[in-house]
Amino acid sequence: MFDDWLLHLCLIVLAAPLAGFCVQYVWGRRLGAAGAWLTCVTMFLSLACSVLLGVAALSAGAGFDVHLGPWSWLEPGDGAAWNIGIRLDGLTVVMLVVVTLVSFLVHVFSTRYMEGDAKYPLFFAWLQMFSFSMLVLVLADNLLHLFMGWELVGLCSYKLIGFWSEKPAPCLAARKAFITTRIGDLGMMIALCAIGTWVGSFEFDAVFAAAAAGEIPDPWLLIAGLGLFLAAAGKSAQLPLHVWLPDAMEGPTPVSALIHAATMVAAGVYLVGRCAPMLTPDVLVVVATVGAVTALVAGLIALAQNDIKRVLAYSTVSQLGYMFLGLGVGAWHAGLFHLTTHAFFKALMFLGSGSVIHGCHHEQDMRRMGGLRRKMPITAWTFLIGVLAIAGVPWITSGFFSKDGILSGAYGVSPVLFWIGLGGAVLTAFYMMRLYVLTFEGEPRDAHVHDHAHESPRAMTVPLLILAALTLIIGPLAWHEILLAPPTSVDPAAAWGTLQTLAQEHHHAGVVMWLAIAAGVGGLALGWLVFHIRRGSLEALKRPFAGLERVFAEKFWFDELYAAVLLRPADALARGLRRVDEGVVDGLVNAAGRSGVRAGEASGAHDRRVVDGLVRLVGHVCQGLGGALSALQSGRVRLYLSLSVGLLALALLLEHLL
Amino acid sequence: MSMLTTIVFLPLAAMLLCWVAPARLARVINVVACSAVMVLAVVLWIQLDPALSGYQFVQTASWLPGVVSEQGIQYYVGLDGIGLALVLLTAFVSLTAAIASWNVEKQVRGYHMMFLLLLTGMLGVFVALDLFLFYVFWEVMLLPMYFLIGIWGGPRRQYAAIKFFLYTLFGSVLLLAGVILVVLKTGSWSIPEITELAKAAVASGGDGGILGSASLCLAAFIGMFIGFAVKIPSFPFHTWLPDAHVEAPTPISMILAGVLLKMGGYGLIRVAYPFFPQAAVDCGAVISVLSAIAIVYGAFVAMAQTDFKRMIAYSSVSHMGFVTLGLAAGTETAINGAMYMMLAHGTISAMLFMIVGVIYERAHHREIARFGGLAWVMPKYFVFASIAFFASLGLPGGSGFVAEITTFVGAFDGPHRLWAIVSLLGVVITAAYYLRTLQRVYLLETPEVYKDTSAYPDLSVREWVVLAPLALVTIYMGILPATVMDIYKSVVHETLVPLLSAAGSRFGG
Amino acid sequence: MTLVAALSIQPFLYLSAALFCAGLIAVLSRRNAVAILIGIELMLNAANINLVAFDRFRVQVGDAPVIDGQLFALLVLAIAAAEAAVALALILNVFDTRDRIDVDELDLLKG
Amino acid sequence: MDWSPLIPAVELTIGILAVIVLDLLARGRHPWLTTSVALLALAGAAVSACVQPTSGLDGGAETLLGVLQLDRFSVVFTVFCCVTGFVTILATVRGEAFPTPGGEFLVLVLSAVLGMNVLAMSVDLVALYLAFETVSIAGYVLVAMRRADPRGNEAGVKYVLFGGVSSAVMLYGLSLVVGFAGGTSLEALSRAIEAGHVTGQPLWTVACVMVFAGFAFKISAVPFHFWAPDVYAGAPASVAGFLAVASKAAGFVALIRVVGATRMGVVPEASDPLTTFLPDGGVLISLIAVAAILTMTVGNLAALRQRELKRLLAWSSIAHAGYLLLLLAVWSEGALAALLFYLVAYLFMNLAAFLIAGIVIRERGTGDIEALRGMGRRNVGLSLALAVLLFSLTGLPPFFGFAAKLQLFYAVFERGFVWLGVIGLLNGVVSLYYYARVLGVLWFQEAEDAPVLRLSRADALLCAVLVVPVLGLGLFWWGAWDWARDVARDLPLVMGVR
Repeated sequence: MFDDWLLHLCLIVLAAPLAGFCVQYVWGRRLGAAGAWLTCVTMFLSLACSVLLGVAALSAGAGFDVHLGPWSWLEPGDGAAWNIGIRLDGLTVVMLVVVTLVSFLVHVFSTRYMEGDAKYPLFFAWLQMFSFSMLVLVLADNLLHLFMGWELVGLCSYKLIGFWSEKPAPCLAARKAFITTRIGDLGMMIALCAIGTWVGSFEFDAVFAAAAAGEIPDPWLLIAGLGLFLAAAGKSAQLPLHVWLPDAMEGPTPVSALIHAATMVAAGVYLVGRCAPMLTPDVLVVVATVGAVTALVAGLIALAQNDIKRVLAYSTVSQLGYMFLGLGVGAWHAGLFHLTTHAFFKALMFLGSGSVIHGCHHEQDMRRMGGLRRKMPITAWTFLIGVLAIAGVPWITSGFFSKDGILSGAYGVSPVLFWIGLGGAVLTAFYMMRLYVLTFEGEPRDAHVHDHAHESPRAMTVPLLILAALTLIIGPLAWHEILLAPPTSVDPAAAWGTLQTLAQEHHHAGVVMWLAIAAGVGGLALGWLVFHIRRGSLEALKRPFAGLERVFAEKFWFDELYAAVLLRPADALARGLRRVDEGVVDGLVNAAGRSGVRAGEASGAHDRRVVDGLVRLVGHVCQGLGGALSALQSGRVRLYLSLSVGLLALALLLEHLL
Repeated sequence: MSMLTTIVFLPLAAMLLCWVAPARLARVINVVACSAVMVLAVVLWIQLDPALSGYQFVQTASWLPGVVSEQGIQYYVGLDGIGLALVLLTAFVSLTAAIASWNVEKQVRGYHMMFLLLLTGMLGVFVALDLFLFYVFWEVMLLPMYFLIGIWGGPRRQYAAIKFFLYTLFGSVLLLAGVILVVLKTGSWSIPEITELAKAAVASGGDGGILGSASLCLAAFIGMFIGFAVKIPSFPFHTWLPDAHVEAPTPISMILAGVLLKMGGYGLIRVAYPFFPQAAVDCGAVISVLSAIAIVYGAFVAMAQTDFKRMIAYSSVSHMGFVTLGLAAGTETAINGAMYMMLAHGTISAMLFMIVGVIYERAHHREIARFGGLAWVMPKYFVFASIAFFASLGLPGGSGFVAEITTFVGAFDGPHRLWAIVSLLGVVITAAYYLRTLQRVYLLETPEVYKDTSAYPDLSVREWVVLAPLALVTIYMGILPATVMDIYKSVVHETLVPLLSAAGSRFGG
Repeated sequence: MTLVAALSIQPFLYLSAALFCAGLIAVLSRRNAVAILIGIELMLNAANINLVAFDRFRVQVGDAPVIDGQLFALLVLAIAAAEAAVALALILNVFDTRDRIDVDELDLLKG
Repeated sequence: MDWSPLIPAVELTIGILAVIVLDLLARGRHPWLTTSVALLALAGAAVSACVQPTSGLDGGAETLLGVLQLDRFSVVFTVFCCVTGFVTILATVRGEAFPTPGGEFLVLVLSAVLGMNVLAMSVDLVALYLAFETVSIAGYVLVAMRRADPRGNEAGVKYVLFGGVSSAVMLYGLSLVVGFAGGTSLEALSRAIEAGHVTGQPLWTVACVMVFAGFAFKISAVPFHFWAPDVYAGAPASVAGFLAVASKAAGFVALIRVVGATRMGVVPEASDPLTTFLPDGGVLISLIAVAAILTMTVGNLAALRQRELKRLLAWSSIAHAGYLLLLLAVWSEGALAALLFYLVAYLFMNLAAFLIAGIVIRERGTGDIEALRGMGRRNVGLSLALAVLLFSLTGLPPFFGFAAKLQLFYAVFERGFVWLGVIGLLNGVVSLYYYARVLGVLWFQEAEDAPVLRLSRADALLCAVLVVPVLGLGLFWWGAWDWARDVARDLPLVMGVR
């Protein structure tokens, strides 16, 4: 009974956006603005249902873990059963709410933001498709099912990044995003193969059980874990696959907010969180390390960016790094909680930046902004809240709770990671303050931009306000024991031993917390000082770091590196192979062509290329011999006779010898 | 007269009808005949009991008694799941191709007669259970293909036609050699009988196989494998494919990619593997390597193509690599995946070639570099194009995904894990070249040339009618794969897998 | 005991072989069609010598002398004549059109 | 003593005389008269050959004076040659050869057939040689029939010189054989070999090789094939067809008899198929095997480059001789049956092909392949017929050629000579190339100027009569094959022994 309820709710959650997609895709042009609002309605519908599910989860109390289905999807043989099914537990519910909520707000925001765009209906269609795919991913109760959603969100992200694909930049960005994540997906496929081979079912619990029981032979469990993390790193833009996310900012800002800040990029974190039970300690070490390093590196790069959206993008990368750090060090809870909080405040900031860009007529360069607070107060204040949250200002912002949790987890486990994380925290606060100041404070640096700037319409500001509010209030939810309760099968001890429990105690007390606070506030203060009060002498301050700044501005030359190491070689290889294919061993062929008598006119040009490569060689030899033979056929009867008799004598000789 | 005989010879009858009917009716007759075949195929689908692994709708008639054996060569047709799946594919693709041929102008009557003859040949191959009958249909199908490419093809059609013919005949004679050996030693022409013998041979534990000597079996298997590999076409016998495709008219390319290539895979599944399980298992490693090469290499070469149609032709090489990969692995999952890949690729590639045809008709060239921004001029066309592209690069929701994942998991399970992993690379490269093509042809600024909508109208009704069903089936196969896989699953499970696993286990795979 | 009886068969065979080779050489070396014909005749007659010789020296089976060897030789002569006649006719025919009979010039047909 | 075996021969002789006389009386005024008499004679010969009782199955077939043996084998070949002669005459009357074939032409065809008839029956070296030469000499003249045509004359001279030499070589070989056999009859030879007179005799090798030379010439096998392309090209198409079919068949008959007599025919089956290449059955057999491979390969390769229809067919007929020799090399009952079967297929395919070539030459005035350009659009029927023939010659189903090839290679594999078989099969691929090229010109190349061929009703009829069996027997060849096997069963693999 209860399950049926849940099932119906889930189905609505899924069906609403799908329906929205179909309607928009087919009749979008005719519906126009109405269509856009319709999609908002469908999103709201699934939001409502998600909330109901959340309520249900809360009311169900601790250990809420419902499986709907499974429904058989394919039985590929060897007794394997590949099902699709829905799994509802704390994690799922939270993800559901986050996804639908942010998605809904972004829909509303976009109704005005995208106004006047030629492909207005398509935009909403794909937003809907994305929401659907993301929900499929979140609701999945097995890896294969999840993988389908995983790939589909990839498609939507491709479509939406490349929404303005008349221009080259979005096209390239979209392609880059798709292929980079696809590389990550190889890992996922290997994991799937391994699981399919030794488990036969992709259902999470079955897999975890098998992993625990050691049914997956030794290297492959590790490989599968790493594969999963590779996929996650691809989606969540972790080193070394982070390169696509900043470029993805070529897409419309709402897309960046929804997909490339709040939800899709978090899918990687979700995946690792979901599969934590099957990750061996070694894998967790890798996860934590990669996360920490990414957090730091991305932060450094963010320092030197001037495009408002790129700064946010890099901050996203680094925050995702924090989440992985959290998961890696076994602060599972904190990591996923950071996912949640980050979803809100980063969506907030992206939409805010969108509002700014909208207000400034698609100006994205911070150096040409400044003093916008007076022009667009709501945007500015809400944005500031976001900044404070990401910096982790204590007690009032949600960011504080989650980040603090992660850091303390790290502290409990490995000082090195902890200090890296802390450094990252300082950076975060610093460059976010830089961003805020450059955009909203000080006096306008570009009169033109400033004069035409205006506060955005209500449809855009309201979502900002809602997100700001959420950013502030969900902090106390931090240690709710039902939502985000670690899956029963996770045994943190397995990962990092007893230290982990230590981390649990330490989470919001003692030195770690004060260090974290110091990092956040200090970073903010420093940023304010440098970019606001002492901005006159900014250049002077910068000068000693010129070299470093270049490095950061050039993003550590990752793109250049890949171009040199992967892309160009691949292209060259492709062209080479093509040449090989069109004339395998052409040298040989030509040699044969030369040695053999040239093909007769009758046989025409194509004779010389009867078939390709070696086969063509055969053709040549045949032609050559044929030519030789008909050359023997000189018409001289005496020659014939001599040949015949000679051959006969030869035959005799051979007969005699053999 | 049994269903099968009807379905096979109905096109032939239609062909004769074409001969006498006025030329302008030819295309109508063709479409009607193909629809009839489609209907019959569906009826077969409904009537065939998937639970039974044996042959159904069997019809035998004495044909050439006493040749070699007492019973001699028979007219012996029957259908099991595997055959049915491919018959359905054939009927479906042929129907779409027939509709696509609606606007053929040159020598209309001859064209449609050849088309129908081809259809008979293809259907015949999939239902024939007598080796001789099988071979006859196998070759008969070459003749119309030769003319269809040679007469209605592009500028270098004669070269392409002869090349196609030579290559395939080269394969066929090796196949024939194998067939003769088999018939010689077993004294039977009937495929099921020989399969039983092979079962017995494996069960008996001797390593002689049906030819009584392992080495002879190996030789025969290699001969047959090459024979079929040429058709598939698997590396390194693939070079006929690009030329044949580029020169062939669009509908014929659709059939070529959609059905003819499948006959190679079918031959392996129906003849080569069941007859020589031991040899097949022993060759597994080599075949896996070749398949991995085909997948990765084909993808790379496709990436470097400048001609739209050539690109797609090479993508076929790459995708058909999965078929041999799955077969080489020999696990049930892998073989099911391979089969599924044949069906998926059949529909997707037919769609892709139609998509090329659509733009070629308008632009009269296929240079990828010279296109651009077509999406803004022909949005509906773009929709189908992207469906086909993404389905082909294995995105969930398209049939390609199911095929790939199943094959991968199965092949990974098999003895040649490494090569399964290597061929995974193909997935990324495939994505790369498809997206690149998508961008260069459909996205970015539209060059002035393509802006005038009179020369570049969106899809015509004919093109709609061709593309829409293909797209629907592709998506359907992606969302509800079980319904399709159930058609042939039991056959694979009960005939092929036991043989291979028995053969594999005896020598530790 | 006739003279022949005293001889062994070898000399005849050597003679015929020599004759045959002579004919062959003539055939291969001469460009004149008629000369070639003569060569052929030599070869045929070499064969005849063999036939007769074998016939003569064969161990008699039974009492009735079997003379098919000689018969053969006679027929060969006849055939050789016929062949020569036809050949000469044809050669003449060519001679009409082009008044040489050098076989090396006959190369309309080749390739 | 039963003279009935001679009835066909007698009929043919009467026919010859009748034609001569009539020709003298009518002075070529009523060509149809002489022609019909000749046709009548051929038909009569064929019929009476069929009806006359044959000995055979009971082993030691009865012979006429120990010289001629009548068994179904010889009957079959008599009929075979009569049919060929029949078609040849018809084809020539309507073909490109000459305005009206004079009586002499008919006489020559008839005497050639007469020779073949005797050849088919002869089990004695004398008779064999006689018949052999009769066929050859008639052929020489037939080739040079068109006295005005320099190419024809040249072909004639080449043919006669080449033929003369090879028959001389053969005769020398035969004389040695006679020496070994101590008699001219094949029985004697067979007995001598049985007694082991020849074992380890170098001279015997010489003899075999030389005898083979003569046959190689007749069946145009390497290395005595050189004459064929030139002669076929020079001769009228119909005559070329006659030589390609009838006299080649005759050569094979004789060869079969001789090989049978030399008792080395019993070829041991290859024990390990994958390592055995050549059959091991003594001098003659290994000679034949090698010659077979060389012949088919040389024929096919040389054909690749031909630009003239008749030359192309000439080379292809050489290649087919190679396939047939393959059967002699493996020498089994199945092989003989297959040989018979293949010859029948070969008869239809080649006669028809040469007929069409003749028509094209008559209409277009040139035998160049390019002359076919655009025919596919205009003479659909004829082009289809040609397509069928060429596919059949390639050995593609569902045509007769395939059935024949199947049986042929089956026989080869049956004896375990896999490699010989594979080489043969691959040769088929090579051959496809030139046949397909002809079809390419025929169908794929447009020619606006090319006029339609004028095709008389008789041409069409003759074509149809020859092509229909190629189609029909392609799918239902069981009867023919069964019959071939019966006939072959009559023929002792080893003379005298069953």
